[in-house]
Amino acid sequence: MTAEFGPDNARPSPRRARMVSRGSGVALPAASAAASLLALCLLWGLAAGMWPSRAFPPPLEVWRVLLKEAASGDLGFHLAMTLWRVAAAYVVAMVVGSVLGVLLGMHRRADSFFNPWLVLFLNLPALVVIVLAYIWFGLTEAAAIGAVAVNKIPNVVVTMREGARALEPRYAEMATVYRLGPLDQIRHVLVPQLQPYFAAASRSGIALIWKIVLVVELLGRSSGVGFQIYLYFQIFDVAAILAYTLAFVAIMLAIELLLVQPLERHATRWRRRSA
Amino acid sequence: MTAEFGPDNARPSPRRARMVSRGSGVALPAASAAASLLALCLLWGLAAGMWPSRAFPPPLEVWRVLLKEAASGDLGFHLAMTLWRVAAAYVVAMVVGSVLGVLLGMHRRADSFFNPWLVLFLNLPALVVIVLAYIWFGLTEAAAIGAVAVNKIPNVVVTMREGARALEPRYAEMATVYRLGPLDQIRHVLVPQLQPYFAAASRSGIALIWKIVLVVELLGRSSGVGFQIYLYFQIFDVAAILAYTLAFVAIMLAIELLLVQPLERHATRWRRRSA
Amino acid sequence: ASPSAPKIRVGVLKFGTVNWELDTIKHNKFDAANGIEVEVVYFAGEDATNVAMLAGDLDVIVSDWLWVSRQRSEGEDLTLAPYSTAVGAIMVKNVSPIRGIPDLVGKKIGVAGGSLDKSWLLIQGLARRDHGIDLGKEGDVVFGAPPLLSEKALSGELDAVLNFWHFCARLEANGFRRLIGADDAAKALGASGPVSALGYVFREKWADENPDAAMSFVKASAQAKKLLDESDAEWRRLAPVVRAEGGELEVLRDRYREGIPKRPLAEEERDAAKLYEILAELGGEKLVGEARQMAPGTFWAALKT
Amino acid sequence: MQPAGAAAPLKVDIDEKTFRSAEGVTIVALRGLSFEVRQGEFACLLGPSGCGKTTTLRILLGLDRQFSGSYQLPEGGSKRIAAVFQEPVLLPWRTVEQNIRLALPPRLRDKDLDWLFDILGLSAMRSLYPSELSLGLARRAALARAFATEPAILFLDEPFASLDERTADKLRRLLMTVWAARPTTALMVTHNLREALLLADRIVVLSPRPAHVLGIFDVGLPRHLREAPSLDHLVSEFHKRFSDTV
Amino acid sequence: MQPAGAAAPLKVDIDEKTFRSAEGVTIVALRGLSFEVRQGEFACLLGPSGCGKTTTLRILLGLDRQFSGSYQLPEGGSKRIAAVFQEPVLLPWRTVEQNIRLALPPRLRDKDLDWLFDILGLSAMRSLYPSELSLGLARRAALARAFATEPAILFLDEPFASLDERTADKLRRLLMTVWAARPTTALMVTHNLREALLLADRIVVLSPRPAHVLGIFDVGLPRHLREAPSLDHLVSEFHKRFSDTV
Ligand SMILES: Nc1ncnc2c1ncn2[C@@H]1O[C@H](COP(=O)(O)OP(=O)(O)OP(=O)(O)O)[C@@H](O)[C@H]1O
Ligand SMILES: Nc1ncnc2c1ncn2[C@@H]1O[C@H](COP(=O)(O)OP(=O)(O)OP(=O)(O)O)[C@@H](O)[C@H]1O
Ligand SMILES: [Mg+2]
Ligand SMILES: [Mg+2]
Repeated sequence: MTAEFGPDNARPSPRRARMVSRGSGVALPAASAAASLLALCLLWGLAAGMWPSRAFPPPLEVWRVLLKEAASGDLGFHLAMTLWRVAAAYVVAMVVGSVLGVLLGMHRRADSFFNPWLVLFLNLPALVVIVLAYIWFGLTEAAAIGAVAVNKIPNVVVTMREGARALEPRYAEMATVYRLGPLDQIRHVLVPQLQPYFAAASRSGIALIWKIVLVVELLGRSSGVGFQIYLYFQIFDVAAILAYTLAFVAIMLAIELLLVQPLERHATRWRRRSA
Repeated sequence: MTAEFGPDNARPSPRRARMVSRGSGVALPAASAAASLLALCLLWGLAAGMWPSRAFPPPLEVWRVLLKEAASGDLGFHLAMTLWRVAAAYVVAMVVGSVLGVLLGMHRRADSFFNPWLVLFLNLPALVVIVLAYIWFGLTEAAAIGAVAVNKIPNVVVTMREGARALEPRYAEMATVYRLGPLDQIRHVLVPQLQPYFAAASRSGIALIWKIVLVVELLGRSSGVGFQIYLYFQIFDVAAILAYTLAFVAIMLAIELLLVQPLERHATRWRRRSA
Repeated sequence: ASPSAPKIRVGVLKFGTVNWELDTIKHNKFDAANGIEVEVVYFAGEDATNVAMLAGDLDVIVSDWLWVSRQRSEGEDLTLAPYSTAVGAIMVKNVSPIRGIPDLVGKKIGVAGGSLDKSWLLIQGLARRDHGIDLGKEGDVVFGAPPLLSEKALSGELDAVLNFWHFCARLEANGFRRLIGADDAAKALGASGPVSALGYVFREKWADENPDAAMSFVKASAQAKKLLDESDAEWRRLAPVVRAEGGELEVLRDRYREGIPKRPLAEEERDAAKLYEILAELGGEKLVGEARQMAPGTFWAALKT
Repeated sequence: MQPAGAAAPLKVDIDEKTFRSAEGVTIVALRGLSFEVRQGEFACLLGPSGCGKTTTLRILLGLDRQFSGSYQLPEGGSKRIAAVFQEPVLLPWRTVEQNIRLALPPRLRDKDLDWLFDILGLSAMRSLYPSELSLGLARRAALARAFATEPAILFLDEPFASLDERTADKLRRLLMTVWAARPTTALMVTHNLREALLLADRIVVLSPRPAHVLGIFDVGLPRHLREAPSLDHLVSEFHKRFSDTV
Repeated sequence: MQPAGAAAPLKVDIDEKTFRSAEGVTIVALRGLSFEVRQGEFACLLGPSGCGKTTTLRILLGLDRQFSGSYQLPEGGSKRIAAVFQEPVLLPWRTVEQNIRLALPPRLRDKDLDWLFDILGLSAMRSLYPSELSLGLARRAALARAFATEPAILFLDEPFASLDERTADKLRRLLMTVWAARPTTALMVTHNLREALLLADRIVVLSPRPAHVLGIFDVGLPRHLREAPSLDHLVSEFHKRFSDTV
């Protein structure tokens, strides 16, 4: 949208532009991420120094707590429990939600019938779903993960449905004419068009799931970061809460930088890069 | 993706198809929504009849509680408080999130710097943000709404960023050549392309915001649906919880059917309808 | 109340037990009688009142002394006046074969309030000392939200549940019996009498600046307690606030009356200090932070004279 | 129904095809359009811009079912259809080569395509994505896709637009080779009369919208005789018959 | 720098333009391309498909800055540029009329465009969305957009492809009217030699990729004399000079 080099330069002086070399390996993202995190820590440290408050400990204190919790093994255990729940719920929610979303987006009739259900499930408070799940299926791991998935599925459906509605019909027509098999259609026609929607649903999905997992753990599990955070919340130990939170964020960040971004760069390399 | 009428019909019999009239006024969606809700109630009634439990009251009982709460004026008051908070946080989150998301999607350099911050804020538990907001800014309405917005903004950013990344460069180039003003570029080139992403962020946004508003009300407000729901949770009155939930869902549904869907149909009427 | 009467903002759970007492104060105008005006601010959760207190939005909340001590040792000038000695208990069904702590081994136990809950620590401590049992490891422990655990106990999914006292009272009215209370454990571990688990919590600075108002509030509270102790009619009036009827109301009433603190403050403080040491042992740094002793001044000094 | 194996023609018999635009305008694209193309024949559709040629092809391809009338595809061996759309319609997220191979039936996926890339001047472009092609190159890729599938029926919508004469000539020859190599029924839309006269057995001339057949021009001359001078003669003959249309 | 008001030409002097494809292939599109178009002149670019014509236009339009070399746009009154892209590039979510009016400078937004729609045969299509147009109609809409803006510089990338001869002829005449009505410098890409000879003052003939100028053909003949027989003569003259290229 930047029109900086539009042809509206008033002076008729000759325009010159040199070829720019594009060196975008892995070094650049890593360096930029490091700089970014450093800047964040600095900002945080400054802010914590300016408004000292028990509710806002400086980074070093959080780091100390983090090390302590890690040394005691608690951090590892609870983090692992939470990660496993997040991963399981994520897989269930993305698979079920994507399939439902794409189907609804393609079938106008079904969509207008099921839309009210979708609105209902979208707006059911996590508390309600979680409590009902625990009541019906017992205080089990399956109930916990199921409840989280049910909370997230409507969000995935809504996003993927928009994607399916925005599909370009010409590609589907080409596929029909050349009789691509169903698998080929999905793999080569459908999935690439839905990729940005999937990425959006996926990113905000993981975050939402993790937040609901926290509630699930608070309401009826005996392990996990949510359980710990709540424990520390009761004694108002914000440094410990942040330590657990940041440990999870660090893992998410590592996944993002080492796995998701390279994959995404690869999946979207066909897009014309803006000059 | 349905290839049902691909040219792979083995029999060389003449193919016939009659013109189909397309009557898609307002009557059809309304009827379909009514049928859908009826079906849902029936299912719910059946299920509640089959597994009677205090945690899963039948629809009629919830309806009775709803009427009672409405008659006492409680429902109206708490619903209004929650709706106002949801609306305020929604506006703030969508505006800030869309602007940030589009900027990040367009500027690769800024994106790779701020991405870690985004991941952090995306994964900060609602609890942490809400408590910090309350501690810093006091138990005020502004702190509550701000905390909700901060929770939601990263989600909007993530979705709109995908949208900005998937922008078709040809339209921007056309706009550059014909020197469209910034406002025209935004209105006629940018916004229509981002519409599906905005719709996705918006729908799942309202839902997420309402869920966080529940937590905000639980942690530090003396009114609102979240306050009521949590109260009823302590005496395990699921019928009352559902009554409050469904009252909110009903309003969302009304907005969806009467406002959002007609608007959306209008905004996307240019899309080639699949035959 | 006269318009000039000092206002006291008290944050409570709307359906919580403290609200019963505050409702009695308001209804019988005990606040006006003592020259103050109590303003009740409702919250949906205990944590909400804690946050509100730390955010400076309230004058008085109800919380437990351990929390106050910990906050004090970290620099907050909170202090407390006893409110109730009622504590949680492990409840089992009347028909349950569980008769004592050793029977809990291998059973599914629901625990409200998390692994650092005071009652849970005390009962664990007792089990270890008297029976050599580590309940945390030898029982199948499930932590969870109090209402959910109550429901699960009723439905039979849990064999035993340790819950807050009013949940216990309601269970008692629905075919449950007390297996062991946290107060029993405290006594067994060395407390000389019931210690107020909960107290009205306020800032010392506020109390110093408004000594009359603070004292008047304590008096109003005492008057309300007296009325609730003696009048069954008052309880009938309170029934909609308590959200209980019949047998359930009676059990709640009796347990409430049992929980009214009757001992001099100094005695309570001494026992609390002792319990603190025990708890510091059991819960470790996680529970109490770096302070190995109860913070001096946790109990409001002004009440000792 | 014809006995199996008989040479059933491509038969088009469309009473009416109407579009309703999003803004409510009704557009009659076809009315009373009917013609036949014999099996193995090469026919051209010639008609003014916007008259309904693409609409006709879309109906025959089964992509548009909302019309009144009927049609019948010629009976053939594989019944495989290939189409060159008016715009290239390549999948932007697949390379040129992947786009072409994807359209092949699974058993042909690994077929040797070097000769095809060579003729089309795409050898250097196999690994490019469509957004990295010029329009002419993209069209050639779309042609490659259609030719590679060895179709029994071939629909072409202005396949040689935006190509320079030299390249276009080469590709016309290639089209003839592909068409002649196996019994292929072909229907091609074009605006280029000389091209039509060079390639077609018969030319179906359409009226402006709503399209119906104005007349059919049978090119009697064998293909190998259609050299410059005789082509000029055909052109003037055509102009004599359809003086007021093309 | 030229004194203001002087007739500065369109000057192109591109040393090299290289693309790096996503798969790492390096494609040199232009190398040593340099030519001039005098102010108010109509020039055509003629060259094989894929040689780099569109790339050149994109550079001149300021859409691609990654090249080595320089260029200079002619100095003129409004300096307003209009372009007809090789594909129509209409905003799919705006109607034909909205698409055209949007491209106008704000003061002209409400201008009377009926005559333009009439000539282009778009009158019935004003309220349609681009997806409801045939390709030919979409091209005409893109032409209307360019003509409506009253540009000082006009870039056209194969504007008359996929139009029937009759429509194309009409539009060529329209183009001449628009170009002549005010001092407009025009640069048009085409594959159609006759079209180039009919319209241009000079024809810039390009080599295959990497494009550079093979030669410049000045069409001396005044436009009103370019009738069928003299055009035939020009064609053969052109072929004589560029025998091995076009
Ligand atoms: N989806 C649609 N909605 C409304 N009108 C349509 C739609 N598709 C096509 N039309 C109209 O139908 C008519 C015929 O279109 P078609 O694409 O068949 O033309 P064509 O003969 O292929 O023209 P061209 O040579 O320009 O490609 C046009 O007037 C067009 O505007
Ligand atoms: N983004 C890109 N990345 C890589 N190669 C490109 C890119 N854009 C164009 N090319 C290549 O540059 C060359 C010139 O392309 P250009 O579009 O300028 O051709 P053209 O002369 O306009 O051809 P046509 O007549 O087919 O439109 C082509 O070989 C094309 O593959
Ligand atoms: Mg067409
Ligand atoms: Mg080009």
